[in-house]
Amino acid sequence: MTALYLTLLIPILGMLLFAVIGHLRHAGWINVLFAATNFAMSVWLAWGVLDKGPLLSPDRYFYIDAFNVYLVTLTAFVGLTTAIFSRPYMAHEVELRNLGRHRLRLYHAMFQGFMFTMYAALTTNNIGILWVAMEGATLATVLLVSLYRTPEAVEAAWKYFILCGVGIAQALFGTVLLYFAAERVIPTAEQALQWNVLYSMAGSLEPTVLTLAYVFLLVGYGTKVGLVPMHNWLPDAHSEGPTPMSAILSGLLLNVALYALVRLKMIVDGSLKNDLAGYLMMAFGLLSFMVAGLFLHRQRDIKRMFSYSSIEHMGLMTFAFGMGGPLATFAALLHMTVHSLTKSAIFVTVGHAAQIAGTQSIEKIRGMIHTQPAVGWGLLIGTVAIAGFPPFGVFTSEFLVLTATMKTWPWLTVPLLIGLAIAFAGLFRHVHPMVYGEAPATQSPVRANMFPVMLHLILVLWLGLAIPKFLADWFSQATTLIAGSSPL
Amino acid sequence: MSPLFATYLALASALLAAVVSLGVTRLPTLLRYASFLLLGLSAASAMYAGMSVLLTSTSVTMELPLGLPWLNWHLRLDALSGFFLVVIGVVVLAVSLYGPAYVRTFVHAKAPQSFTALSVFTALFILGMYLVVLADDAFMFMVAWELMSVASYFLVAYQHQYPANRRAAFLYLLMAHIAGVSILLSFGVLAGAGGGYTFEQMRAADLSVTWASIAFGLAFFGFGMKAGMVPLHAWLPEAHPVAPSHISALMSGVMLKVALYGLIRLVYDLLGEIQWEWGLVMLLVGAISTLLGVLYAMLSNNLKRLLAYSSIENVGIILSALGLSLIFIGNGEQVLGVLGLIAALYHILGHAIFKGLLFLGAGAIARATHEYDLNNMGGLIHRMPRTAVWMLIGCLAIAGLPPLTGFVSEWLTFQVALQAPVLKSGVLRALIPVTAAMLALSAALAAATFVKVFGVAFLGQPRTRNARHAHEVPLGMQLAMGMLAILCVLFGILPSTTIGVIDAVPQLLLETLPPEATTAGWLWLTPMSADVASYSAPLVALALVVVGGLVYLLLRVRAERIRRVYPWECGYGEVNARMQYTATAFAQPIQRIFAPVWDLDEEIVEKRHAKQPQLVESIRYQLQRQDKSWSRLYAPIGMLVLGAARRIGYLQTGSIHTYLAYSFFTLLFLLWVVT
Amino acid sequence: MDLTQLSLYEQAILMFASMVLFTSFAMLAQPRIVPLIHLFAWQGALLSITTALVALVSNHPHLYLSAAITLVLKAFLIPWMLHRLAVRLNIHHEVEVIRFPSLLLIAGGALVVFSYSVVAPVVQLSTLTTRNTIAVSQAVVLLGMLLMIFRKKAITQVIGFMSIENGLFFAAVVATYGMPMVVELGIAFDVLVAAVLFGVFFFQMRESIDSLDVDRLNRLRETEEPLPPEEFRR
Amino acid sequence: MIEWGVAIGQLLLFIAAAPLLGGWIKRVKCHLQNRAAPSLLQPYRDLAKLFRKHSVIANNASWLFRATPYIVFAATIVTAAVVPLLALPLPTAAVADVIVLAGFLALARFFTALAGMDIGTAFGGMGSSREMMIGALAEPVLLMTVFTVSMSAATTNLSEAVDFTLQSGLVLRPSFLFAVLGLMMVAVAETGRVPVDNPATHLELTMVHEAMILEYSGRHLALIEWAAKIKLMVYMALIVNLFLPWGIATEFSAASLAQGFVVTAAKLALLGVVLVVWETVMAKMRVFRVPQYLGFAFLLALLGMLTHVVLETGG
Repeated sequence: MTALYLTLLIPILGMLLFAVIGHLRHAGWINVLFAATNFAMSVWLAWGVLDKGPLLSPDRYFYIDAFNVYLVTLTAFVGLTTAIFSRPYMAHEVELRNLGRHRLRLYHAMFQGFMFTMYAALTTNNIGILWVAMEGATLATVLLVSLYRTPEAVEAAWKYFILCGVGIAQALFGTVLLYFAAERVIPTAEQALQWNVLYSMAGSLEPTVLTLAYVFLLVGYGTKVGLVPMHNWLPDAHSEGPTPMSAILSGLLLNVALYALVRLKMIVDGSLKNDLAGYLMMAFGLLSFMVAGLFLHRQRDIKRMFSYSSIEHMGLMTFAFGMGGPLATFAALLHMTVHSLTKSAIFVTVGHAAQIAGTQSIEKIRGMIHTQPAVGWGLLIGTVAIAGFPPFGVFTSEFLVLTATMKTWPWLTVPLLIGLAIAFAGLFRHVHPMVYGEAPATQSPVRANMFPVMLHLILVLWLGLAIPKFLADWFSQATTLIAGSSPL
Repeated sequence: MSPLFATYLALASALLAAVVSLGVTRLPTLLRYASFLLLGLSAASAMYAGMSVLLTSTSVTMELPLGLPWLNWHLRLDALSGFFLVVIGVVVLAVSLYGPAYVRTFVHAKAPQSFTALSVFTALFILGMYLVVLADDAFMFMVAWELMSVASYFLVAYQHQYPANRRAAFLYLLMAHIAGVSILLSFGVLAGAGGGYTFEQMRAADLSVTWASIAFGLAFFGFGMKAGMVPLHAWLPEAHPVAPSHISALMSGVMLKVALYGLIRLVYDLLGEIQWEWGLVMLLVGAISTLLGVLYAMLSNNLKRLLAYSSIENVGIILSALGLSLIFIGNGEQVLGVLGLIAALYHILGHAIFKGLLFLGAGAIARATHEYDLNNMGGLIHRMPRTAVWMLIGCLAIAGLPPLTGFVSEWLTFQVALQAPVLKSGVLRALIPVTAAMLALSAALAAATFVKVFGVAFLGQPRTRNARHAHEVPLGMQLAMGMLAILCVLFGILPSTTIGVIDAVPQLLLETLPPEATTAGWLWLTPMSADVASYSAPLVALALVVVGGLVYLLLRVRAERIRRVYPWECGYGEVNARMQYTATAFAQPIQRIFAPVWDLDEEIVEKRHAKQPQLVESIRYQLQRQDKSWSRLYAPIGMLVLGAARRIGYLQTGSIHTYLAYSFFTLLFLLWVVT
Repeated sequence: MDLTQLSLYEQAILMFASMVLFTSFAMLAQPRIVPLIHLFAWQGALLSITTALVALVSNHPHLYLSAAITLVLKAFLIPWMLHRLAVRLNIHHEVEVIRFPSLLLIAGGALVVFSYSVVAPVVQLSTLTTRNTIAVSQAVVLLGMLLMIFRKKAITQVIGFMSIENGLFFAAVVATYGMPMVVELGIAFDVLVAAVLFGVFFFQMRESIDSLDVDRLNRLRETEEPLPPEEFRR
Repeated sequence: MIEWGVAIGQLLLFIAAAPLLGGWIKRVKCHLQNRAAPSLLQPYRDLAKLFRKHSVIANNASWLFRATPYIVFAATIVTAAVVPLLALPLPTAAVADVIVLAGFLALARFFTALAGMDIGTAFGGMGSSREMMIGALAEPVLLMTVFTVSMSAATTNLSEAVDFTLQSGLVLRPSFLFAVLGLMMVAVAETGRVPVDNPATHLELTMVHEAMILEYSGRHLALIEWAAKIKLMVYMALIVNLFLPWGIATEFSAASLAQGFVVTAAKLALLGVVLVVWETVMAKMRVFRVPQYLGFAFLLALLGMLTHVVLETGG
């Protein structure tokens, strides 16, 4: 319990503290410190939950089970490594783009604020608060996206703000409808928004209302997941914001949005007793998967390209969750993990690469391996990993998704296969020249901190070779929670 | 030493080689030798393990605590994987002899590539191949398979300062990825039916013919793409030449075979009931690959590219043999099926050896002359005599000439094909001999091709300074080539003994032994029975040597010493290097006969004399050839994808109103759908 | 049901609800900035009155509180902020051209019908006297989106956004007599922060693209030709 | 044991008689073209003279150039050893069947072509290139024709195959008709006779075989020439004994051997005459007409095989 409250409190403290001292020279270190303690807390929390099983806070505002506790830990971990990376990176950015130090105050404060909103969204038991937290995540990051104040940055931020705001508003309408359906069967108004109550009562909720509600929720949270055709904000926001931001947006925010979607799908499924929700998710997932794959081919901005790859992978997860079934769900959970690890690692590397080349334009980045081998290899290996080559974990999850599809929807494997090939080609035809070949003289090495990258990639490698026991149990508990049974 | 221990030793030392190589930049010389020593060790133990299971025809299974939580890595060492372990081991052993001297050129290279990458990924590549043949569940198989692909991709991209190499690497990885996915799906079908990923469960599965055929189709596509069958071969002639030569030897000599291993394992072992239609498909594709492969090879002037194309040809031969075997099995002629399988296995072994030899030879030439283009070589037999001998043996073997190893498998294949009359279906009976004729044609063309290779590279006069100043390569490299060359001869002369070992494989897969292939003793090879066909390689070889020797001695008795003079030059000055036939010229008749096979762009530029236009001052002849699969198949697909990418761009108009409209109408659409 | 059987208060609720809907339409058609802001303020005011009436009818005391919050936030604070911004950014005299206003209004009408048809099954379930207004609230949401889609100025988009919020709040009130208080507060807080942020953005936009015309925000488009396909050529 | 003896004897006879056959063909040809004919033994004299002469080779000739004649000669003799000439059964036929025979012919061709390229003159390269082209097109035809026979005889062992034709008596096989025609055309191409090549000419642009061995002299040349004659005889013996084996000795009594000798000699002589007629009426064709020629042969062989499958074994 204390662990939970600490997990939520620390970032708030951090936010407030940084609002005052965020501009100091050592703020970066302090940020790392906060992230580290937070990670420790989350591990403690996870330990407790794994030990004693699901945990419902006395005031019933928080509910922790296997599904969200592992996301909390993942979030804390990626937050930590990103903080480690962002310290030297932002320092370099400050002198490179001569941002004022007060920007760093904003940056650090918002970093912590963002972490808070995500912890809140993950741990809350109240779908109303879930919505508030999701909206809060948007508000926390929108100023970071426009941190550089360039026209593009402002434009990206504005689109991010408006599109996500409108989208999330739909989600609120969905929530209202859900509440409307719930309060007719659940006596007290307070409980009518509590997930565990709703989940247990799901059977008696009114299907027609929930269908409507689900449509609004899907469009709403789907916007934040970045599902085509509500994805348009995503590449802009990812490519124009500071790289650590892109790393946590891609690695965490999308996960959290998908988490919300899955939580609500569980309720809707319980009520509808048919697979409508699943089918919708599969359709959106597949569409996003294919479209993003094609978009990869036409990119000129490296961060933009990788954000499209994020869309692609979120599409795959959505597809897998929609397909349901233990195997697919297990695969989707695993994919969540490996994707956020790999993708954040890639964004870290990309940040360094962009600093080395002094630009994000793909045509101008050349021969990274030559200029700075560590970064070059990092980018290459990261891309190999995200493209789904073993022995990296992404392969494992894609393997499971594909075989699960083969079992239940044999013919859908064809578009999946084509999509994988197209996306792969799109990714590599851009990464290849950036990594290989002769480097232009303009590129000069920077002080890169590749520790987070190596850490992430090693973890992903580990997951690809063998999923450790405790993690496996963890996943299987979560799978049992979502899909009823687990492949283990 | 138990086979199990030997296997682990092989894997461990390969892995260790990779680890050791990480530090290679610190102390290059030592670790270079160390890593190649470890590779040699792994090769030796792999061969030991393979031989021991082949001879005892037992099978060992093991599990590693890796993989999925509910599915450890299952390894299985049986006759089939044992055979392939031997095949891999032979070439790897040669490479580990060859490597230290060869890669020295890369250590101090100014080029951007890092020597560490080369040694690490070489070791991983080899490790991957071991694991593929040992895998006993789909997941581990795929992991090992892709490990092999990715490692070799890094090796292809190794000298990435050349755009051609980057292009090749990209193409290779892309096609490897597609192949991998399609194989994965084929396993998916089997797993779906068998209820699990282990090969045990897949064997147990009983598929409907339709699903089995789908699985076969997917696997054939995937493995075939990796094995380089036409028209899925585009990556091969790009990727194999640009890798360092010892890697090319591994890729062409072994990796393609590993792909064929996958095919054999899946079709003969996992897929259950064999349909003869599969065999027919395989036979036709194989025959076409054979012919086109050798024709493309004939017209290539880059030595390594030529060798790569000839690999396509040989894969075609192997596929044809497998196809025949499947056809006969599908028609209930188990025995003939076994013979076809043996022919295929024999060619797999043989091709691994002589293609490895030839690539190593090409590497030796490259090291001595820095040339890959045949037209820049010539007269090397004088500069590098021993390499010349080994290469000559390699050329003879790959041309399928008796009494070397290439001929044996060809002979067996023909013998099987000649049994066509036992089949019921008239179509097959008519078709098989025709494909046999195609094989014969390709064999003859292969001979022509390798006359071109040896003749242009080693004979005649040096065409460039580099060729003139070539030097014999160091001992290690010669040892490697010599070893393989001697094996070419041995396997050519002792087919019965070899088959006696190999037939543990059909015994495992089909529970049938070849009837009396080896009954007549080591001297005689009688596939069906003595009066149907027999071939005694030892005697033939003996006769050749004896007759030749006798004649030589007879003439030596009263022969004066030979006088050496200038060659006859028709009265124009001295014979110079530019007078001799070039590789292009040599291939020209064939090119004219089979012109439709290529996209040819031929032009003759005449420069007239300024004052008297009837005088031709100079004539330049230019020829661009590329195989048709590009313009017909690959370019269109690529354009299709890019066209789609161009159109899709209009989703991202940049106008926020449009974006809002998207989500607005999505919402309305969904609401309309659900109500 | 029949209007006549309802109590006067309930009739009043329906009346005000219809007026909220009307303000949305009016906003859709209002080309000038300051009147638009005023309309938005009116919508907020009407909303809070409706909420108060609902509280009265269904004696949910906590609704009074949310009514008060709405009044402060939507009717005074946010409109005042917007107005001040408009003045400081010196756009309060601007008039934006609306293409095909009549079509726009017709589309709005169609939306009302559509949303009615969509929520019809839901309405059947409800026993609340205010149930028919659910359709109205959804219509307000959709009209807000329509406004955002068709209007060019950043500030109008903000107003559209806010009116969507109004619609949502309205839905919460009429469908379920309001969400739990915590949620209400959270939402209100978000809305407030959003409004502040919008203000910040106006200045950022002004300094980066010196205009508040969102059509100028089109640098990040991808309609140009993709990179040449070097891999696929030989 | 005795059959091995007979085999050896037959082989020696083969080697010895080959030049005689060559002489016979030349003589008949001269008569046909009313020229003064050389004696039948002229080829022997030529060979003897060549063996006696110095052999002179180019400066840059490699060991391969000198080894080639021996290899070619040996390979050709191995082929000669497996073709039934006088008597059946022929034990050596079991050592190497007809596919091996083709293989050894290819081996000989391979080395000849290499030797042609060894010196690095234009002629050598030209000759090798053309020879390999012709060989590449001829070999499949050869194999297909013999496949046709061995499919009917269900064996690739030549002695067995001949025995089969002998046993089955006079059967009119359409496949055999096509096969024999195809084989004859191939024989003409492979042994470098008109219209594909002209052994008698040294006109640079037309020669193929002669171009390759242009640099040879003395004993090396002698060996190659002799090998060429043996090769011609191998083909002719193949044709006569595979398709009309009647008269060949089936047991090893002196009488039947003598009869076999006479009959075979007669058959070969007759075939020689046919060849001469063919060569006289045909004109040497351009190199790039040769593919059509061989293509036609291929067609015949294919027809032979198909007729066998379709008409003779029944569908």
